[in-house]
Amino acid sequence: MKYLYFPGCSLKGTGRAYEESFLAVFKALGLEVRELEDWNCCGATAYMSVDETKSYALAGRNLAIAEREDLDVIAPCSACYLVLNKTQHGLKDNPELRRKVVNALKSAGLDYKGKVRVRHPLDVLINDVGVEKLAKFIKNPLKGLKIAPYYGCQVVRPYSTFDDQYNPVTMDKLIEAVGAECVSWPLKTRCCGGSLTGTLPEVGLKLAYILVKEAKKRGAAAVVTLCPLCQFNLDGYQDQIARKFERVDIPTLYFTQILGLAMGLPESELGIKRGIISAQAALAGR
Amino acid sequence: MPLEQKVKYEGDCDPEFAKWVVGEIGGENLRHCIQCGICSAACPLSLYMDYTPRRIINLAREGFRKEVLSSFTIWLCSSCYACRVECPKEIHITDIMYLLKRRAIEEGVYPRSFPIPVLAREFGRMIFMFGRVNETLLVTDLFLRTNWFKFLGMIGLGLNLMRTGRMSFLPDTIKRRGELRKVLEALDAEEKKEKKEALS
Amino acid sequence: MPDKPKVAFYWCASCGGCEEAVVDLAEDILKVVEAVDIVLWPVAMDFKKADVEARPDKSIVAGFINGAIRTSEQEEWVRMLRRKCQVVVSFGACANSGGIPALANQFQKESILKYVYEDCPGMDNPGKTRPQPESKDEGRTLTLPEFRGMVRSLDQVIEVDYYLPGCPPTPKIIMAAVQALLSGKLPPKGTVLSPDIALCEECKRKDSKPADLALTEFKRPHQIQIDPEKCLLAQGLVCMGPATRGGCEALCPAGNMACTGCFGPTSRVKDQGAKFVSSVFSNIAPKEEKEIDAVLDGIPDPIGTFYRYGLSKCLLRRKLQ
Amino acid sequence: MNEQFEPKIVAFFCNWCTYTAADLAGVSRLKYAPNVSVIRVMCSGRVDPQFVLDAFARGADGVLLGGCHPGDCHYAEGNYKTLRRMRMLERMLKGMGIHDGRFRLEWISGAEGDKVKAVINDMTKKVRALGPLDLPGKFKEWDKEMEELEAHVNKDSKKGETTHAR
Amino acid sequence: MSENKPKQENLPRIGFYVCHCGSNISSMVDVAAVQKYAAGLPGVVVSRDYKYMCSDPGQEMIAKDIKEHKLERLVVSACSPNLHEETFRKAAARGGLNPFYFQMVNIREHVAWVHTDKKAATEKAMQLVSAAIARVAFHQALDKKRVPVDPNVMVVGGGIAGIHAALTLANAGKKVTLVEREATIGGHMALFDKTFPTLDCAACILTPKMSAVKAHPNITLWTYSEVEKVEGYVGNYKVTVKRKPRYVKEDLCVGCMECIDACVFKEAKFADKFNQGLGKRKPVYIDFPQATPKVVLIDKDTCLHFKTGKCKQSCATACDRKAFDFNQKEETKELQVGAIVLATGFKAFDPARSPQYGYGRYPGVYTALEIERLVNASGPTSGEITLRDGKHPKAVGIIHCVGSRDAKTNKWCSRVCCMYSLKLAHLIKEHSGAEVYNFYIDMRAPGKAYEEFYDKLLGEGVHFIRGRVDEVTDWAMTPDEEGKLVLRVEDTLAGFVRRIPVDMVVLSTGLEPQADAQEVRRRFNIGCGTEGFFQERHPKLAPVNTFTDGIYIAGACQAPRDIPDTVAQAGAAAAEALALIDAGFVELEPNTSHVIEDECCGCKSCVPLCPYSAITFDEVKKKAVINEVLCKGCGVCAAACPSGSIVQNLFDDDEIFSEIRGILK
Repeated sequence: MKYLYFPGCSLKGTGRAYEESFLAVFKALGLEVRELEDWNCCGATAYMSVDETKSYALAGRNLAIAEREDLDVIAPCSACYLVLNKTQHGLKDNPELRRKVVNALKSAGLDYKGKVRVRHPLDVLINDVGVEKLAKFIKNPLKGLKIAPYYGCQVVRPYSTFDDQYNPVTMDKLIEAVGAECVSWPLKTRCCGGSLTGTLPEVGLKLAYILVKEAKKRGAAAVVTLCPLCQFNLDGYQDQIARKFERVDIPTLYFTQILGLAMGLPESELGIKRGIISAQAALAGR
Repeated sequence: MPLEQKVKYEGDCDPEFAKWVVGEIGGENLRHCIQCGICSAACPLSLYMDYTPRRIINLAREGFRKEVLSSFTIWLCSSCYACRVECPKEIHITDIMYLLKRRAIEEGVYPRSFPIPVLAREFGRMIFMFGRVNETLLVTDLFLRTNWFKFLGMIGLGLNLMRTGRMSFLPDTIKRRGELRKVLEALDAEEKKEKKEALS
Repeated sequence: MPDKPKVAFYWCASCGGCEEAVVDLAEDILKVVEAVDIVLWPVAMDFKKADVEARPDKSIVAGFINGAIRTSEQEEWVRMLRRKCQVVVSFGACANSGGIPALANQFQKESILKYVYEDCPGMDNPGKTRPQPESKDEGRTLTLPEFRGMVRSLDQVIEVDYYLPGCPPTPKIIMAAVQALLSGKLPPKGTVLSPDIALCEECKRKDSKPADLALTEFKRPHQIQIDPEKCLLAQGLVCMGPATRGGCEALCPAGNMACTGCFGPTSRVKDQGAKFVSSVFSNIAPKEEKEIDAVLDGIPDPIGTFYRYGLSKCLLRRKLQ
Repeated sequence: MNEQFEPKIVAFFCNWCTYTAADLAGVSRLKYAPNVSVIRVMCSGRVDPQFVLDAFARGADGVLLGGCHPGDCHYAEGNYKTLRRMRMLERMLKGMGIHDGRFRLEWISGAEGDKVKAVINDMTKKVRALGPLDLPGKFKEWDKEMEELEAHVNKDSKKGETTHAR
Repeated sequence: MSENKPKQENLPRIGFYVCHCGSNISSMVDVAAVQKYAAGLPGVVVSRDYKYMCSDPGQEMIAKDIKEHKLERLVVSACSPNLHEETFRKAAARGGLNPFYFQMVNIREHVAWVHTDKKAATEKAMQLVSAAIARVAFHQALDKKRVPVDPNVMVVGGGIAGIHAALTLANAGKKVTLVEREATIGGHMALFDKTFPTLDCAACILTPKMSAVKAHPNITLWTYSEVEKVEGYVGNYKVTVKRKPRYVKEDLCVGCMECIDACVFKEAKFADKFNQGLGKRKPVYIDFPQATPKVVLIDKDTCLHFKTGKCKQSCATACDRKAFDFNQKEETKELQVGAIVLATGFKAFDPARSPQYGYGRYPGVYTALEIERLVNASGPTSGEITLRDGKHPKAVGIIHCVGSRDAKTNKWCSRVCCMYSLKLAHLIKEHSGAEVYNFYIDMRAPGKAYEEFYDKLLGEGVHFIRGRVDEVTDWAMTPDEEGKLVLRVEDTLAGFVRRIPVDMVVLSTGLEPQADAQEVRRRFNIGCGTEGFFQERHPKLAPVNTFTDGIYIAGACQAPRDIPDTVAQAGAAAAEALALIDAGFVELEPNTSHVIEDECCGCKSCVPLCPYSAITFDEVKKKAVINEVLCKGCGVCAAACPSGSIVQNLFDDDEIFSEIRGILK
């Protein structure tokens, strides 16, 4: 199976470990992944507040480039995943918007038809590969590791194509597949604070704090997530959280990292050390 | 505490504003709101808002433009879409927050103490220049422009990121910047044309 | 002895089969010849146009005109005959409703000419020469009739008094018509001189048609061994009998062939093809669009099948550009 | 801009579902394009393909047929009969060069007043975009060739015998 | 080759009338212009407009004109024929004209009410008028056929609606068969403890009616039975009913229940459906002590005999009336009835479809029907409010509108939930003393004494929080919330979000159509609205009639409604059925088809098309024949006759072709 890969800005920066583990795992599973040629920023949530049409056009450029090949596009970052899907929907439902965006893209020699499918790597792992097949690759089951699955917002809402928006379960299945224990908690899809941790820390930090605190309270040794911003918020701000509320100290890993570990891939290839809160204790203590 | 008169006169409303919201993409179902408040209950940020999302919807459809555009609420929205999936009337509340933010920037009425509009603008600028966003540069730039003091509080985080190799100082850029600019400029031209036609 | 009534026969766009039908009256033709004076019959005798033109108006009792109308010459002749004849009988399917020639109404004039003079296999015409209505040759002007944009039935060009249906009309109905004319016992103007009841009435296979027919497939004659006794429609063949006027005594079904509709519809039907479609397809078995379509696919040429003799009289008259 | 072409659409609505839905649209004061005039039949199965052709021949730019949803016919199965024959009619219309969209079959239940509105507006828009069909006008125009050349032939015939090739 | 135009000189004398309908029509259609236009159409000798054509003076004007102007045809341009066709036919008859020499033009529902451009609307009205005037010339004088009505009635559904309808009909002396799917009649009402707003005991008012049904000499009660097929037409329906086996002979069992004690299962261990799964039952059981008929039955899925074949059948041994019959088979019965009342009820919304409320995930979350059983003295806890873990709740939250007023589930207001939530709030508070919170969006209390009941609850200190609950969660943010279920809601009247910890959550689930409503309505040839409830003939003027004559609907199968309205509707449906039966005959619309014998070629194309087998083939004459009593007038045969030899009255080819011509003139 072949896929195009849309990294987005975060996976080249703060979410580097996500890219590393994603690529390593996909390679080990025999899935071919090619980075989208000359991709640009998807526009994320911020650009939508500046210019609507342009934000559709920004995402549209990526989709137009992707359309040159008949492959699904994988967008691991939640914001990218949402924006690219939102663009497909928006351009389908609004003829006037579509006309403007298509014309603008055309003026730069780009052809947009809206035929690309934008996927999340979790969707690919669960639905294209399947849990049964994944199980065959598990060499080093993470027995005894209690994990709180954290889905965040933008993969399940509002375009939840592969999971339930109230109670998503795909990552739970993956956690079980790697032999770890899934902690049941009600905050799976509650906002991590998004960019507010940076812009309004007094508000953003509180949201992140609620999550790490509840995960720990429910007995999780680690949080596993599927979004670079969620990981950044839960992992990077724990010092500030400690200063403002209390020290929690719980590591936040990507689902691709725990899958990679269970598959026996070396930690160095999975960016395990890139966590600000070290996962070593959690991984060793099980 | 000074006493403040709370009455609103019909002259304070701008009915055109409500019409405008309804006409925008995402605003279609605005008028169907039954004020059940599930959006506010679902919103993880509503506890910080001056008006709950439900009240913003009501104020918008009644035409209280000033109150809506200068509220904190729209800037606190983190685009988690919880309200949108809960809304029993399928009102695209998140999209309404976006369009209100755009209008607030356009009218220059957003709350000055909030760095969020600045982030949005800088984000756009960086994309126009490089096609991609370097988070480090963006955040640095943001704090330099808004709040020096807060930036100092972030130094610890910066050091941590540097330690784990998650920070880079070189702006990432796409190859065909011209192509992207052409697309964006084509839209600018179209907008100009539209405005001209609207005037004539 | 008073003059015998004068009668004219004329042909337009036709195959000659209608002329043959007159000859097929066999001995009866002698009775006809005895009773009437034929003043025009191009297939059998040499009359000049000028001779006919010279006759006083309405001096001919009846004119039998077969063939569809495609050229200006045919128009000119039939208009002239209309002036000369007291009664004009439209003779045969082509005159009545365009007949086989009217199938050309599915094509534009230009595409027909292009095919015939340029594209058709075996054509060697490098100069792409086409006949012209007017051409000069050694100082003389040669003219050819104009090829019209479409094929018309006779009554789309001139007023018609009676219709003899069929491709060709059978001797029996021709004789009946001639006798009616001679005896002066004429039905109301516009009548089709054949029973106003559909063909099944006289078809020998009628009793074998089941009362609960639900077709699942249409077949073409070469695809099956046709049961010589059983209703042809029930065998999956497109038999137009139910939507076709009787009078031919079901000659084709008797000969193991499905009726193709040459007698045209009954007086109560405006559009034979549409009415047949309404009847036969209401009764096919499937209910899902896809399955219905699969059954319909068994009829690759609907227009040619349902309007084989009557495209000029289709309510839409011709294919649009 | 010239005055917009307003198509004339003839509709056949079954009494129990689509006609009732149109009544409901009225009672609900839904607003839709005035281009469609409805002929009431008891069942869409009453609609003879001849009616459709006749409507086109008399100047309709579009013909709309409305019946109960499959399985919901007031007469048990009338709409299946409609569907079958109209599928073939569609093929014939195509064969005769009548554009897709000028003839339309829709299932609209008695409760779907909003669907009446949506279908009528959509069809009006689409037929408007296709432009006039105007068969009566076309019939006249096609027959013009006979008038013009009749004069020519008459002139020729006065000269006597011409060299017609046959 | 016929041209469908009556000759100009032979045109009948037509009278034309256009109605203003107050301003309903005249505000969007230039009525005067239409009147003038019609006056110029061929055949029209009288053309008038009038404020209200359907009023007495309007009708009188028609009758007078018919006589004075020797009118031979009549066209009235007003509202939908579904509303006033009959009115004007009668007016024509009063004037001495055959009522079918009349055609109605619908310029209200189809023109005035739906268009916004007066010029275009007027033009369209003229087209429709021209069509009607063209067609009316072809109308024939017709007579309505009379057929006798079978005086027996079937009532389907044994809830309060079916019970009331059956009793009303039976009291009027009609023979009624009441068919119920479940083992007992009583429906949802039998589950309730008290009824709002009077708080009288549901059982006390329902069970006497249930017994009355059982005892009534005119009622045949078939429970555990379902209607399989319905054939025929108004006044003459043939119904096939399937009777499921109970494995107990109904006529022998006296309901002593000794068999239940004797069952090899000493403990009741299977989920008790009647008690919403909150209690247990044995394989041989009776739903509740007052079940009607009071006959036990065996659940095949749990009975040891049916599962293993190795049971000593102690139940059968215990029965001294030898009522057990393990070989009982499903039976098929046929009924002849003149009218049918459908009272098939509703289904409660399944809260699993709103997972945010945690039903099935948190044991403290209950549906309203479960609470009905919990507060019921004859329920599984004998009326004690006990949580699944045996504890007593200190705080209870009642969430209104679960599954209702929501585009994701059901858009409609279920109408009874506000009131039953108030009732449950009262009962819970009364039985347990807990703090009760009601979470509502809008309080709907429009019935008699309903608002007063709301007022009573306000006075009782029940909390009312206006807001739709977002989520039921066990995520605690404060120590108070630990171990509780937390409801997150915006108190929209206060303007901020609140988190309220409770021990028990009650979901006031809405009312939905029965799961098989679509199949049922197809079986009875009636319609459903888009939401799936049975469609009434007219929302205001014919609320218990359907589009199929002789079939009436009552109760929550038509829309959510409470007990008083349901009973009123059941009475209305019974009255409609009585009106039909006591007339003794029905007049059938004469829009039937017939074959013109001389023109029929006997091709049999029409024979298989008729769904009512009204068309047969006469093997002697070799022609098709239509039985006009069986014919329901769809016209499918007329459309399909390949030689045009079938005529449908009122919808003949000539009539329709001339309508087309009229529109496109």
